[in-house]
Amino acid sequence: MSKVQVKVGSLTFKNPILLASGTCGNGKEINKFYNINILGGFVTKSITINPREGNPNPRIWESYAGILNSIGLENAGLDKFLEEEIPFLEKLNTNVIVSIAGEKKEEYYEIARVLRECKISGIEINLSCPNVEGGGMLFGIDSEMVKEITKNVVNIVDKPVWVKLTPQAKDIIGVAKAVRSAGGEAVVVFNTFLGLAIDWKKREPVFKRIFAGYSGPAIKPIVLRYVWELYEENILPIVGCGGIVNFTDVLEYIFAGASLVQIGSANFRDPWIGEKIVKEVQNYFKEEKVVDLIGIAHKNHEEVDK
Amino acid sequence: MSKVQVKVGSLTFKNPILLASGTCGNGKEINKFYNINILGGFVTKSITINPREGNPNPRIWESYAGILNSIGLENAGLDKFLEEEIPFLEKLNTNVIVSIAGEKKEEYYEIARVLRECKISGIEINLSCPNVEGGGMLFGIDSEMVKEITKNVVNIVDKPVWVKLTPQAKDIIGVAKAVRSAGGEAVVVFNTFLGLAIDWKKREPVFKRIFAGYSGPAIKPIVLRYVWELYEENILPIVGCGGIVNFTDVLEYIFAGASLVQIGSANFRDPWIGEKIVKEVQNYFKEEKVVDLIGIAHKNHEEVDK
Amino acid sequence: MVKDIVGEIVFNKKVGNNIYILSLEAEDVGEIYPGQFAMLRIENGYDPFLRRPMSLFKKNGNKYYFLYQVVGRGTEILSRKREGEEISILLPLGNSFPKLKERENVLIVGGGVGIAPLNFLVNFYKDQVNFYTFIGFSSFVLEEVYVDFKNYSREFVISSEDSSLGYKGKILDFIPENLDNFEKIISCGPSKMLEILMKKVKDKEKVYLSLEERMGCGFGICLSCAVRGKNRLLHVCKDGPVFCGTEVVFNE
Amino acid sequence: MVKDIVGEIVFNKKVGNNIYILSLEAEDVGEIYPGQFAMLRIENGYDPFLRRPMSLFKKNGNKYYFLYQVVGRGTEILSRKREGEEISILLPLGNSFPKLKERENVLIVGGGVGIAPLNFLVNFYKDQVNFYTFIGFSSFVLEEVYVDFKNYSREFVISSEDSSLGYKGKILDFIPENLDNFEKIISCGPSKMLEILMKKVKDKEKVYLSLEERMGCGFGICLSCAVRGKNRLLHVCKDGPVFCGTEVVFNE
Ligand SMILES: Cc1cc2nc3c(=O)[nH]c(=O)nc-3n(C[C@H](O)[C@H](O)[C@H](O)COP(=O)(O)OP(=O)(O)OC[C@H]3O[C@@H](n4cnc5c(N)ncnc54)[C@H](O)[C@@H]3O)c2cc1C
Ligand SMILES: Cc1cc2nc3c(=O)[nH]c(=O)nc-3n(C[C@H](O)[C@H](O)[C@H](O)COP(=O)(O)OP(=O)(O)OC[C@H]3O[C@@H](n4cnc5c(N)ncnc54)[C@H](O)[C@@H]3O)c2cc1C
Ligand SMILES: Cc1cc2nc3c(=O)[nH]c(=O)nc-3n(C[C@H](O)[C@H](O)[C@H](O)COP(=O)(O)O)c2cc1C
Ligand SMILES: Cc1cc2nc3c(=O)[nH]c(=O)nc-3n(C[C@H](O)[C@H](O)[C@H](O)COP(=O)(O)O)c2cc1C
Ligand code: FES
Ligand code: FES
Repeated sequence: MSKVQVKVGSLTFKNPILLASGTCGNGKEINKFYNINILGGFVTKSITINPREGNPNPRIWESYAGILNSIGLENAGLDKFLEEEIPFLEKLNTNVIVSIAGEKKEEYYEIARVLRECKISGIEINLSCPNVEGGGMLFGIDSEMVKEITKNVVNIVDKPVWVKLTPQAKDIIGVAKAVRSAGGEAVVVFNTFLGLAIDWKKREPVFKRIFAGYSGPAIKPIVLRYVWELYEENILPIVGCGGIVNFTDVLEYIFAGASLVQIGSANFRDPWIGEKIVKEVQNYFKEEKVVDLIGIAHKNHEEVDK
Repeated sequence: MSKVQVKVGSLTFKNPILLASGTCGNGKEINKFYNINILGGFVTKSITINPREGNPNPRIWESYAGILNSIGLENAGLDKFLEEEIPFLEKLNTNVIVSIAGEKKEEYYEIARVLRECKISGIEINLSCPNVEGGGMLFGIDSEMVKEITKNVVNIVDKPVWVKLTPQAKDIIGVAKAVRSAGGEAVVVFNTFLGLAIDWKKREPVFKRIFAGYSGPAIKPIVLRYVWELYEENILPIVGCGGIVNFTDVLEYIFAGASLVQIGSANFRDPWIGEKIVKEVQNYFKEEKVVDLIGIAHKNHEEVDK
Repeated sequence: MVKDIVGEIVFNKKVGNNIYILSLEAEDVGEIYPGQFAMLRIENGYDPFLRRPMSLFKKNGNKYYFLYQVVGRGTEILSRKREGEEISILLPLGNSFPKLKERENVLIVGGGVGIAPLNFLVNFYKDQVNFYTFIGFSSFVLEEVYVDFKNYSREFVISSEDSSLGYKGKILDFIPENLDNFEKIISCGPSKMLEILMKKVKDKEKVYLSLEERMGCGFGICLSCAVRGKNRLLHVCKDGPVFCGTEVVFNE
Repeated sequence: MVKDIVGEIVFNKKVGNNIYILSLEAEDVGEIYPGQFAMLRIENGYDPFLRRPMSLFKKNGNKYYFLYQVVGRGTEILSRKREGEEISILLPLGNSFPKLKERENVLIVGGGVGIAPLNFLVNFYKDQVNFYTFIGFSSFVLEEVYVDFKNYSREFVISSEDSSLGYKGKILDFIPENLDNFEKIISCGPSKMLEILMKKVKDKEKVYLSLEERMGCGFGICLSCAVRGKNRLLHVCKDGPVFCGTEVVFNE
């Protein structure tokens, strides 16, 4: 077995490096820069039943070592996805996780029903969307809601299901447990943080929807903290995501307890980052196995304490 | 009245710029760089009843555009504070807010009793400390606890009391309401975020206590978001604190709803930053008054929506 | 093919109020078409995090030139870079202006640093096409900013708002009344300028505009550069930055 | 008085494996005492955020020199800075080595870039004090790194771990057996080296060590540079960086 291979639930990854939803298009775009089959896998841009135009401009704004985005789930909708993306995706030789999103519970299920027929590795449920039937609260905030949606998608889709957590949830551990009890195979930690920027020249919020998703290197220490906590609870395999910009960030995530990682905003700055980091992973893990070092910092820390 | 003057509760500030607790010593250190009486005020390093040596090294670690610290409330204790710092502080011509901390509720009250006699402007209660009687939970997480401590300190001290919130609290709005009902005059938003860094060479957490306080420019968009939310709830005046590194950050805070701001980590990078920003504030507010622009972005945004 | 090359600064020269020409020496990536742009990585640290989109102003073999204006943090930091420093350049990105025909009469309308891609265009077709160039600035710029237009245009008009250069006023005040004689009209500059220009042209099909929108990536993965088009959502970085007059709408 | 001055890079030259000399031209802040340090701001952006502590290696009027090793992100970025670039320098910070007496016999023990403050010391007292200098490196460095020691010391011994320079081995293997003849022993370098050196000296009072600890500010407000001293907690930036042998403890 390869030193860098990792199994998470029923899926095997040739290495722990994935690209995050919404930051790598649907694979084709990054495939122009390098052969994406080198990756452990990647997650497609979240799809919704109906096409969505997304939010008005501006959609992106820079903060210090971080970015705020308000793309608003722009996507061509499920039908176009099946027509234009699936044929390419089905031919790939890496794990393709399809991210699904909705404004109503039922939308998740509808997409799941259709994806059942596709040759894809698994589903990632994006729950950082406002629930229009629930007063606009994010689905991912409420453990019961997370459990319900996850369970139904798991039952429908007949493929591994991951749930991407939102840091807005007040009880992250509780949400992760809900995912486990509903049959999810992993938790992805995290989607973007809710943030705000004020345009001081215009004296109004930068974004029309006021708040936007905060991502990039700036959020790393906070996400890493939750990865540590979740690992201690030993609930489900953890897919770490947040602020990874280089190989040592990946090591921090793995040592803190992530089985896999996803690279997000860093793709914007360097489209080859996935390939570069995969090579560094292969280089670093010549003697040791990735799987033996997942969470190693917990062990090392205890030993120090004794 | 000066254009930049701001009243918060019973205190008047000559301008909205303060320095944050733990990032400006006890005034003397920064006073070597400029006359600190130019500031709206500053908050002393949190003091505890007994002297504290603080945490083992390393105590500071850099992340991307942010820092993690684990100082562990090193301070010389209340007696030394009275002896060595108070005489200097009492002679200042700006608002001196004394930050108090403890491991037990009673410690806050003890300090408050003593500070009652001192000529200081007010008290800032630092509730980001583990409650040793309450299983190590931060005091500031639990609204009831916040209410109890605040109320008692308010009753004892006979001076304005501010409460510095911790972003670890799950119900920030609830905590702020608790402060109001207990008689606090303002909420300071925020203390540091809980973060983690892994030393990838040693494969263990950087800090002996694993988690550390995350601050600096990286956290700004998240803090700003809470300032916005708290302003909408109209609970108490807001003192914004988190990631301010230049004058436009101050504008963002004021327009989002902060009446005053505190500059923290930026003092480490530039000891003159307080003075520089005060001058920029004086320059910018030549026609308009600060007080008229607090929260202006809320109004401007509504107007856009209509 | 898009490449990420390391450019060493040859010079980074102030050529006007807040306006600079940046010259970088780097691997020659071969032909770049007029209108294409690059994404420059301003810092080695992660703040600022994103690259900045910049049109090619000129290219000579392994020498790349950009004309930029300091408007915010990124360009401010860029303006302090010195000879010898390295900047990573992702290029070429985006589509390009339409192929111009031999002896075609082309009206060029440029505002401020928006002249950058137009300068590249004029250099690319010099002597083959009849350019009629009208460019305006808010204030004085050195001659090297517009010398190529001057050399390679049949007609060359320059204006500035403070009359420090050429005619006093906005450039649209000086473009020909009758636009029927031009086979193509190519423009880049402030959005307001483009909008007014469009109103003056009956036959939108012969107009080509290079648009700007905030960009996260520059190559189609972040979807931050969306603008409303006539029939569909356009993404400036991959559907553009050059759009035909029939595609664009101005009403935001 | 501590000042924040802007230094323009005169050169930033590689002088060894991962070792550089940085020369900056800036306002002359006047006398700086040997052992004092500066906090350098590496980037204009906010990443990295903190300044980096660096001892003065040498100063000539308005020319400031630093000797540094690339160990992490900050120094790596610094090593890519070029002539003409500007760096903000906060200085002078910290205390200094004790005043040396005319014709005193002083043993200097330096390891790696730890020689920086020692070089300043030797330059400061050149010809007035009898220096016996023993410095070691892990591998080759150019002569300009140690030429001042060579010129101004009664005895000068250099070693390297890979024998590319002087004797082969750690410098502590070559210092005199009998340390009684020295009125002072002054050292800076890796903590392990200092610890072993201290064990060799009976009379701790004549030893002065320059210590390093991670620093947030460099002037006493962040409390991150605490180290345990014999009787109390020491803060390297304001109580040090120079400590008398009687004050320090090694046991972490
Ligand atoms: C295809 C294209 C070509 C361009 N060519 C040039 C050129 O040749 N010369 C020139 O001076 N400018 C050009 N621009 C505009 C230039 O990219 C912005 O002025 C620059 O990014 C501003 O960066 P900043 O950090 O100084 O400003 P800030 O406002 O601090 O930037 C914050 C963020 O917003 C983005 N941003 C801000 N303004 C713009 C804008 N107008 N367009 C796109 N992104 C923006 C930045 O890239 C950054 O991500 C071009 C833009 C595009 C889209
Ligand atoms: C008083 C003093 C004088 C010094 N003089 C010199 C000198 O002349 N030449 C030289 O090469 N080095 C010197 N050092 C060490 C130098 O400051 C560090 O090597 C440097 O800060 C590392 O920065 P980095 O970003 O490359 O490393 P990183 O490890 O990425 O730095 C991360 C953080 O840790 C801090 N840090 C890391 N290592 C050290 C260290 N050993 N000491 C203090 N802070 C550290 C950095 O300042 C930064 O804040 C001195 C340190 C002190 C305290
Ligand atoms: C522009 C942009 C678009 C995104 N779109 C999606 C999306 O469609 N679905 C999703 O689950 N996450 C989306 N994300 C979140 C990322 O997948 C990732 O969780 C987040 O950016 C944190 O990782 P990072 O710090 O590495 O960027 C998006 C992020 C960005 C910056
Ligand atoms: C080194 C350090 C020490 C701090 N010590 C204290 C403290 O003693 N009491 C307190 O209430 N906050 C303390 N803080 C938190 C700051 O006052 C401030 O709330 C926080 O750093 C966020 O602001 P910033 O991003 O501007 O730094 C400390 C922060 C740092 C970085
Ligand atoms: S800039 Fe990212 S899609 Fe256009
Ligand atoms: S470095 Fe901040 S107190 Fe010493």
